[in-house]
Amino acid sequence: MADTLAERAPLPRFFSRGALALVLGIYTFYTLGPFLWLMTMSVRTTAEISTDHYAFPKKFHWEQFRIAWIDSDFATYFWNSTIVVVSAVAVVTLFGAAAAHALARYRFRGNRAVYGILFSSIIFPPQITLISLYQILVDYNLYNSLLGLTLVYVSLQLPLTVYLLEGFFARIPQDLFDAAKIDGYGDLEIFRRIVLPIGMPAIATTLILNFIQLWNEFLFAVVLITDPDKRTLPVGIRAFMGDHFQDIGMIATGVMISVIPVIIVYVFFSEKLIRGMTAGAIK
Amino acid sequence: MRATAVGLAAISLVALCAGAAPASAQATQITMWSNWPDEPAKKDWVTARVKDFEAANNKCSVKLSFIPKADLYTQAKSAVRTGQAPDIFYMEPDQPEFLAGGFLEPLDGYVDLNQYEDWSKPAWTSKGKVYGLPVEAYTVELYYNKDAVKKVGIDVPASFQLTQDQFTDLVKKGVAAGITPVAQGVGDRPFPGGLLLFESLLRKLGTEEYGKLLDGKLSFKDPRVVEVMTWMKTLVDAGAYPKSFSTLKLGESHFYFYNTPGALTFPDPSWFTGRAFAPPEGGGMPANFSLGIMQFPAMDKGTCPECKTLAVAGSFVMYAKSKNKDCSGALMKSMATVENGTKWMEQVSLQTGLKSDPAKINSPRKDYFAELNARNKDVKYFFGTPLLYYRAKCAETYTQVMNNAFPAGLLSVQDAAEKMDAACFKS
Amino acid sequence: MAVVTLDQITKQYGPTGPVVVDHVDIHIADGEFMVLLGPSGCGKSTTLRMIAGLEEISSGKLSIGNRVVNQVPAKDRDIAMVFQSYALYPHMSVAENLAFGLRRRKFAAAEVDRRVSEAASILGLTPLLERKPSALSGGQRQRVALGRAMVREPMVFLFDEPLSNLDAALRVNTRTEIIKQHKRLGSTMIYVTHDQVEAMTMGTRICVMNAGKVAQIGAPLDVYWEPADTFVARFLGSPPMNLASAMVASSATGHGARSASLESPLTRWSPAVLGSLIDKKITFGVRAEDLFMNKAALGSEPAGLVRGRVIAVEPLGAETLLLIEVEPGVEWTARLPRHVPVSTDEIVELYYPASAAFIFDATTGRAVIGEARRDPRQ
Amino acid sequence: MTTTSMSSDASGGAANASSLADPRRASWWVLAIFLFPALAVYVGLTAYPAFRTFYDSFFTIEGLDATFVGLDNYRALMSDETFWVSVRNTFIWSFVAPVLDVATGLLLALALYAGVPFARFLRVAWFTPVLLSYVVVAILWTWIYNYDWGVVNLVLRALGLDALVTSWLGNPNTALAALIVTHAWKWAGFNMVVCLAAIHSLPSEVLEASELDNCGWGAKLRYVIVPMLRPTLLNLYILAFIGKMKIFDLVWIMTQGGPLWATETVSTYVYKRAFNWNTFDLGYPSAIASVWFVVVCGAVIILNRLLATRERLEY
Repeated sequence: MADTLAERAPLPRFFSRGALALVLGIYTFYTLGPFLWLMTMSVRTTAEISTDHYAFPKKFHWEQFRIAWIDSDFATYFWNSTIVVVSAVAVVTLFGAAAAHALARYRFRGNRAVYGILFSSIIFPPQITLISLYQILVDYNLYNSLLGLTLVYVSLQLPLTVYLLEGFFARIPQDLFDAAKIDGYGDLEIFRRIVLPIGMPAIATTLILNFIQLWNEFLFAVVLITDPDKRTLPVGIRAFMGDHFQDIGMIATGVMISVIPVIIVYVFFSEKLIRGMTAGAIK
Repeated sequence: MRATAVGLAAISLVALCAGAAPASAQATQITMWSNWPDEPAKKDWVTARVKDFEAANNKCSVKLSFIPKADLYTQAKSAVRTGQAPDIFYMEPDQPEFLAGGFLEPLDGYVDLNQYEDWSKPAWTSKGKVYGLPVEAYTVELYYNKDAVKKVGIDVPASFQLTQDQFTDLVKKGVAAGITPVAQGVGDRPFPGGLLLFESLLRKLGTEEYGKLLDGKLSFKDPRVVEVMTWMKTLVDAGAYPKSFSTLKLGESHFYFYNTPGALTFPDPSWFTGRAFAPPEGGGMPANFSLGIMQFPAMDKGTCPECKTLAVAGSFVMYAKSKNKDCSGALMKSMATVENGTKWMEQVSLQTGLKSDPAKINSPRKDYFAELNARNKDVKYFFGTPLLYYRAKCAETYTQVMNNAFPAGLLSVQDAAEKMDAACFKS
Repeated sequence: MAVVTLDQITKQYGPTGPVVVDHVDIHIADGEFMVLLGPSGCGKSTTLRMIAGLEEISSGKLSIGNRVVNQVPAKDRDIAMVFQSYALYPHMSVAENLAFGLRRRKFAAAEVDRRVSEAASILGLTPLLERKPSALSGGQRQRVALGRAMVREPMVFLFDEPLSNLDAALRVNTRTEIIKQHKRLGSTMIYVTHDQVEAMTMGTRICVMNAGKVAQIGAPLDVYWEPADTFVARFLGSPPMNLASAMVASSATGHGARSASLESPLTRWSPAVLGSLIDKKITFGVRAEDLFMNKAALGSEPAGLVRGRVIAVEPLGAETLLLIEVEPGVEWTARLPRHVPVSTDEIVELYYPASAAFIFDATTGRAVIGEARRDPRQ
Repeated sequence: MTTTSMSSDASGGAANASSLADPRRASWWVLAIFLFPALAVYVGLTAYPAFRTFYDSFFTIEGLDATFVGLDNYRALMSDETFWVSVRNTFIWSFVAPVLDVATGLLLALALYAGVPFARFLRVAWFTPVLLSYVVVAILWTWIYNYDWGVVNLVLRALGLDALVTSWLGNPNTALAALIVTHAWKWAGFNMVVCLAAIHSLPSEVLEASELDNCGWGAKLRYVIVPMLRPTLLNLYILAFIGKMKIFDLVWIMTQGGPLWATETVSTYVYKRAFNWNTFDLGYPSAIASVWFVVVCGAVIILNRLLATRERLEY
């Protein structure tokens, strides 16, 4: 192990090896510690936690997960989150990729203006468009509906998606498009058969980033959804946290339930995420 | 040109999607939002009222949702502007903007106002009309741990009211014994940090002058006010509050008081019971806890030692643009009865703005009720809390300064008074 | 198989923008291998892209196989193109890359397979069919690109600098491969390059382009021996043709060119042609391989002379390059036999056969036409 | 003879002309197919609400009544002390926090690239905080900063540093720093992944060459790695910068801008004025948002001037 360190390291001698291991160990504890702590709390009752916040669970109260899942409608929240986030991510990726392709590939008057406009909306503080958005959704009868929330999510993530994908698509050599054109493919087919497959690393990256961000989105979800049956997970957790009660154990359980899917997505796709970024999605 | 076309097309697309969404709201269904999703006693009371109403009235059905207060306010604020707010929703009098904005329907024509306690009407009265159904009411009380107070060597007199010096003594003895004298936290609430100071100001100034203070007609640099604040500052500096004061949440401060690490006193509105009487395994008060209620300390040369704050909290209001005012009114009317007031007292162990019949109250918390009633005998009520009077910048300053920075020991008396005057003092 | 005709083809970006291809006329015969040669930015690639249908034609008429194709989309022009970057689809295997263009054209699966395997075996790609382009070497990618064009069996092949990303050895091999395929297929091929060696070795004819215009079209050696102007003269040949300005003078022995450092009889031009040039300034040129140290080497031929200061002697083994400064700022290069007994800063005189001299109009740079230049080595 | 339109306008030219023209051009309907969905979403759900916000900023809105007040809101803003405090805090966030985020991310990426053992595990471990929502992060870190049993104070007490024990979120001197640390905790992993990706795409010869030059890691970082990663680092910095200029969730859940406005940011102030101010006035918060939009745009444009390179991708 020490050998690999010395051999592969183009950048050794940061510190002595021991010091490096210590620093990295501490940092790992720093990032992972709170999370592990949360995990222990999720299987302990609030009373147990209160006596000692840091003890290892003596008895694993797995039933807390069952209680949270069933009694507190986590199943519903979870399902709602899944529907909204998955469809929003799918739509924003498709719309964003199409726009990014057009902006990266075609010359037309106003190209940079359109790009600038789309990108600049990344800057706008969301708190203040909230009311207007609300009114618009009400006007179109999309208020308090998962469809409305999905559309809003699409609009939220669109700028970042276009930004990342445009940067990647612009690096695909023009010759590929010329070749496909000579091979007889039309603009839409080129998009589907050339741009999307080649852009996969970058698209995977945006998929993952969008998923993580939307899965955790709170502000719009709380304002645009009032029906308890339509709550998404973050709002569900907030409701769960309650107004007066600080049931730490159950909160930790609920939090774990909401975090697990994201962790799974990451563990499965982290290679893709890195590869996408290496291929130039973000540079 | 093209941009316009795109815009129009965008809107039509969105409209197209909208067409697919199912139209909601049946003719006879009304919607109602309530707070208290996690306070079973109150939730049960509301649910039972709605069930009773539906059983007695087959023309109206009610879609009832329980939503945490902060979220409910955020949603209601957006919803009222667009005509989409629920027909009936939860509101407290410290959100005067709904009334001022004209979003609330006067209830005079719908409910029997004789079923209200006389003191609860003004909280919702504006220009001669009553706008709210005051379900929940409370007094501000000073809860204490009888055993712990005795242990540090303080004898609570028969009047259950300490003098200013005695209270100072209690603080000092508590600190010396390593027990926090006053359990209080402002981590998630804009008001608890001001309770002790403002209750003291009330007893010092009396209802009239105190009212002026809250109306911004009396300066915080008034010598009487400065005197109380200076006393308060000595308590703060002596270590009256927990070190974690600024971040301690309301729920946590409960736990702090009657569980770990424990404290001598706990100033809290009487809806204290909502959490304290929950089962101990859910964070409630241990069964053997020696809970007592005393009066806030009497101020030296205080005008009104017997004064006390009484306020209306959780209420229900009707949306001015409700499309089903008949059903909504009928529901409100069915809720506003003496019988329901009594049930509230019985189930929630808390005051109500509705009239109630004390004789019929059959509460499992009889002892507690007896003590609460005893402390509210022969008192002179002042109606309303600071946040009921303060708005906008002034409310924000109260939250930051009087609720937090001053009791946390971050500001001198002079600075605190100046900041309050700058934001609240008129002329 | 097709004839390709460019009739006054012009490319201009925007109504007032730069003209990158300026009224180009090229007629490419059926089965011909036409090389478009020129420095970068001369418009050769743009011309090719217009033929391919990848670039709008601003004006002029383009026909392929006697059909005017200005309005015909690229896919319907029956052409195939090999790109400088190969343009292989990175997400597809070699086989899929080869088949991609055919699939679109709705060929039967069996036919697609047949063509793909045939092309693969011709080009030695059979063992690589399942690989992705990223797993191939540069030369292999080149062959896939070529194969992709071949399976289409188009009327016209277009090549856009296909060898410039290969190393020298591979370039020679692939060059041969392309020539071989041209012979085998007999298709019309249009090949863009800036490399004169490729142009000389591959082309049936060469079209030298300069600044958006055709400078000269002709068989490779014709262009070499009879450059139409100073640009072609310098662009073809390595080292480029030596040029210097001189005056035409008449003397007792006939007409000659003369300047401070050179003196040459002009034997290839009729007196009538030269008469009008007397006492006028011309550009005088001699190729490097025509310069000699020793006058005796020229035998009985009338010889010209040039004088200059030695700047550098570069022995290359088989030969030696001698750089001299004939006038301030004007350098000539001589390609000499191995041993050159001179040293730097020495003043030397070099000789050349008078028949090897070129003269060009001093202002337009156009060659003054004379009797055909006889290849001295024949 | 002009056979085809010379127009550079995308919509010019007949439909069939488009397919034979420059492949970098497309007919209007192709562009429309690609751009319309995104633009529709943008116009309907971003531009229109944003425009409405700007429009609202010239009004005072009480309930349903809007009164035109011209530039009054903007004038009031200039003398609004809380606003300026929030601007100061936000600028501290925006300029300090991204440096912290990006520097940490870079160092972590270097450690992984240098081939520390368990790199795969560490990469996932260090990225975990990115996956947590602000609600969760806020809950966790409020517990961590807890005065009585929070781990920070427990450690300090264990080390005998009782003098340093404080209510981290309750003390105006430490609250902002505490939030920035929390935020860096959440985002360092993200920056690490991006930096790692960028380092992997650097030509390894350069790193090896610098190894031969025998320069220390500090020098190498300074003269080789950072300059070569400059575009990536700048891009990350700008993304982080924009994020911080809008910072809201974490602050709102953890401190609501307190104590004494020590952690108030422009976004929390906007939200507070819009939803927590006991008024229905949207005009004033809209004015803040509009001003801030301009400020952020300006800052981003200035920062963006710093990166212009965009090399092509090689296969």
